[in-house]
Amino acid sequence: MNTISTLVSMLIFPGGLFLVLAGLFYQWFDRKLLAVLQNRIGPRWFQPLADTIKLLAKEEVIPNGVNPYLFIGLPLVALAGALTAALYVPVAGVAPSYGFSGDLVVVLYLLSLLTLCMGLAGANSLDRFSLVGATRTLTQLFSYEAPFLLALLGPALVAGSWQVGKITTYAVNHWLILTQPIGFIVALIGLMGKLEMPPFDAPEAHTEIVAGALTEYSGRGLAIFDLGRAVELIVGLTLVSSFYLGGVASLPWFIAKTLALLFVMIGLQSLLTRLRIDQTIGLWWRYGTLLVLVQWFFMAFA
Amino acid sequence: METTVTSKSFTVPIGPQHPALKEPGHFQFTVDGEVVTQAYVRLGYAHRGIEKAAESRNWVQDLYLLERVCGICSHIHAFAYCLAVEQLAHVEAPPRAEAIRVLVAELERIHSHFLWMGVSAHEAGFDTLFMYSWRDREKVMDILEGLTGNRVNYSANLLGGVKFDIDATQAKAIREGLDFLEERAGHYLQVLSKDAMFLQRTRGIGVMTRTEAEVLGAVGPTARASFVPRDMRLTAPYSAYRQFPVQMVLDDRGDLEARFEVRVHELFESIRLIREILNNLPSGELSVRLPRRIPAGEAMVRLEAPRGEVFYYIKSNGTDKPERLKVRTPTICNLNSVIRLAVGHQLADVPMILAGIDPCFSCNDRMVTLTDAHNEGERLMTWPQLRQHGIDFYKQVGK
Amino acid sequence: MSEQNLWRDVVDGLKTWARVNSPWVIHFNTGSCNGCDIEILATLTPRYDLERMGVKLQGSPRHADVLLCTGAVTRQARERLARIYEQMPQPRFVVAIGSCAVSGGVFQGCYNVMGGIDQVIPVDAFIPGCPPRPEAIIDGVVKLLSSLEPARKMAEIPGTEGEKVVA
Amino acid sequence: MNNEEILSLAEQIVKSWNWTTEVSRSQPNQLDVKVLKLEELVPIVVGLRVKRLGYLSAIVGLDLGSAADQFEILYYFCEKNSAIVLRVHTPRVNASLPSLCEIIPSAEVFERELREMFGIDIVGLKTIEHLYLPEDWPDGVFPMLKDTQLPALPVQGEKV
Repeated sequence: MNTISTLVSMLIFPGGLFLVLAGLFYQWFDRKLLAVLQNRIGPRWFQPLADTIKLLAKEEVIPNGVNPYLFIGLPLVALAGALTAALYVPVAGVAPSYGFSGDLVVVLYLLSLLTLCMGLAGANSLDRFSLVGATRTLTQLFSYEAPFLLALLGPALVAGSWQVGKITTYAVNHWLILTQPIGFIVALIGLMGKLEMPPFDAPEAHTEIVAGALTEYSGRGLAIFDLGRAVELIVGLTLVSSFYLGGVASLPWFIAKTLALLFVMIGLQSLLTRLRIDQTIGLWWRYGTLLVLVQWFFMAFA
Repeated sequence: METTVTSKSFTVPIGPQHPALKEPGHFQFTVDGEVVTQAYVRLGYAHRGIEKAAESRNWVQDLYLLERVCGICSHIHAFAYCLAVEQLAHVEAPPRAEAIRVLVAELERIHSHFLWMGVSAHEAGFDTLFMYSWRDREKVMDILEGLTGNRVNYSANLLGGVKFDIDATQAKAIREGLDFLEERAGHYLQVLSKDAMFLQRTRGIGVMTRTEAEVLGAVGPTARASFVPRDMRLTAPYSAYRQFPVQMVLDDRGDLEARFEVRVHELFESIRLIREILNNLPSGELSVRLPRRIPAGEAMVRLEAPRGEVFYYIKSNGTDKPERLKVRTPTICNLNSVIRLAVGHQLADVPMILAGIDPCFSCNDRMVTLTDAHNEGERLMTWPQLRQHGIDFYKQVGK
Repeated sequence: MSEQNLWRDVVDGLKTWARVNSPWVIHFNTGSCNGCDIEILATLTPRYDLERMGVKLQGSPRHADVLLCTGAVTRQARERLARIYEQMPQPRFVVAIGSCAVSGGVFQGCYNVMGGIDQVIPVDAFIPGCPPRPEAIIDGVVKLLSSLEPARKMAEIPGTEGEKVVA
Repeated sequence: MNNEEILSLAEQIVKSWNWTTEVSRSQPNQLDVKVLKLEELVPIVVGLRVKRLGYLSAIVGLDLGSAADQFEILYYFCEKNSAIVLRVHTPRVNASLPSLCEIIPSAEVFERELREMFGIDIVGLKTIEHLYLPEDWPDGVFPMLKDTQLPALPVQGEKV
């Protein structure tokens, strides 16, 4: 009996299908709100869905000078990484289906697996733009990874365990945003770095390197990469909001908190100019890490 | 043209195309270590052979041809052509026509500066400013459309005068539009001079001293940002600028930020000038007849386009077709000066310097060939790779 | 036999619906005077905003479905235009925007100008105008998309005559 | 200084060295200096630059037709509202001109265009690649000449 329920929970509800559709909805919310902030009308609600179906129906062009297996395999690995990361995170208010002590690190590793795959996809082709995009993606990965992890470890220290499930149960009754405000800010900006949102979108700078690491991808590969990023958006949002915004007890709470967090990020997104990649690195290593350590210092002694 | 990979140099030809308004161009820098030692520019993607075509069309057809040299400053080209032909035919356009011509020229300057502000913000990655400035630019386009019937290439000019008149209602619409634009320009001046994120990309980059600007032949806002007092509307006043003088906007810092601010201050200046023209628009008819055959002779006219001084030379041999027509657009001077300016500069600063002169075509693929002075190896880099190169450079320097 | 067609119809219907509702666009300037280019850009800005039709400006030909060409093809740009067209994956469309792209316009007969996009690559939609207003460009793109619908629906779409879509 | 002073100063410069030139005032504020000897062009330009009189606004090439068998090159030096025009004549057949690149760096682009469009050999011009014409442009064809036959446009099917 429970194999069917685990199958359903794995594939339908908090698992694959729900995640993908929710990811697409959040992407639509992101594009629509950004457009409204730039007082445009913005896309219709089904836009990401139509984009994905259209891309799946397009011809897949495999350029020469590219290792075909890697070219086809990487998007699948990326999507798989993002989906498995969702297993350990309380998506849609439901307790995480799996959990063991120390699975916070596993979640973060799986999320950066997606970014790694994009970097590899870029390096795999001879096109100049993807090479530059690949180097930028990886450089940015190394720059925001440490402060983001430290910022998430703050609540873990307070909750006394590295298991996402335990941290969220602890976080439900005390809002860690109040006790660790600096940690929250670094986590928020780290999430924007991980999702390559505008101030940190040098890896796929529209006007400079055309489409960054994914310049050579078309059709299915591009669609799967986009789905992976959509799922990453959901997982990242739930992670930060369940740690700092007092846990995600139920579905309505989950939707409310993640959308609120997304709203703040979109606001920041529309205000800031794209940072050059060296400025982003400077920002992270100089200020990001420092701020988190200051936060820990207060936590340890306050 | 396939990809050739050799040990020393690799050449990858990449098609010039670009999502935003761009036109292909090609720069070539010789690098010694990190400092640019030699530079030259290769154009030609948009060369349509206009000067040759002008010789096979009669005077009136040439007017329509020359309005399409550049889509953004089409009025200035027609204005310069008409002045040169009128000079040849020893005819003066009536004062009302000249005032209307100057009015449309200033409206076009506002249109061009708003457009440039959006495009350079888009290039720097600040899309909200791009959307906002292009939304406000629609107001200027409405005014121009109300006046001339077309948003771009408004062909207001006629050999010997202007095609339309400005009545009270149009004047009122222009005034309202200008109030809105003035308020928005003030807001953008704040953004360009206060926004820390934007200043990181403009302050202290691409500094051109006054002597450099003069020697390198920079024109327009680029020169005026380095305190070179060259503004054809003032130094060589033409048509109605004699009755409606302009204050020149000068800045002595000479860096990118100065070039940005000079252009925004010019917006205010243009708005003030348009209001002044509207208040005392001379009366009189709109155009004067010109003979079909222009008497033989040669004429040279220099006007102030939004990007700088445009130079027109026309030689006629008494027939109904010009014998020779030479157009020198401001962008080639600015490009020329910026290329020379790049020599001695860090390679890492070159991308922003080029974006700062508001080239009439801002090159998009900007393929850059680096020939290493020492071991004669040649590296062909694309624009993004050049930017990446700059980044790696700054990392080592630890700036 | 019948339900196999039904299944194929559903999938085809879905594919066409997706293609009509998310046309990704790439812009290439083959030597235009920038008049048409700024009008294309104006369609993406707040007042006209093509994003509500699902149109997104893409940088790489691999990601794009519709190639917006402006300008009478100069000799220098001819070969690059052909290469970009080849780089685009199938179901691709070409829209020639502006009189120069449609027929060479004012520069017809100049020595360095091929005169018209269809001299180099097959064109699906022509949008005349110098420059065409943003509304005309939007109208052209919408008509091009609606021409994707299966033939029988074509008749109901006003203003489309015959095979070439003329806005 | 106003136009009159500028033009008279220019005239004085041109006359101070006994260069073989003919000076005339064809237009209200324009000084025409007809340079008869080719090698005197560069010294005159240096003379103007030393006095910082006018910047090189443009170089105009004129094909006076196969009858006159002459090219006329106009160098426009403009200062405020006046212009000093150096006129140089060269024969049409293997015409050559001294380059002003060393004195005026920005002249390079104008001279490249002159060389490309008229086929005048500019001595001392460092970069000789095409500025405006496409790479596949046949050599020896100079578009701006009056009697040139322009190459046929590549046919559509022709492979790139």
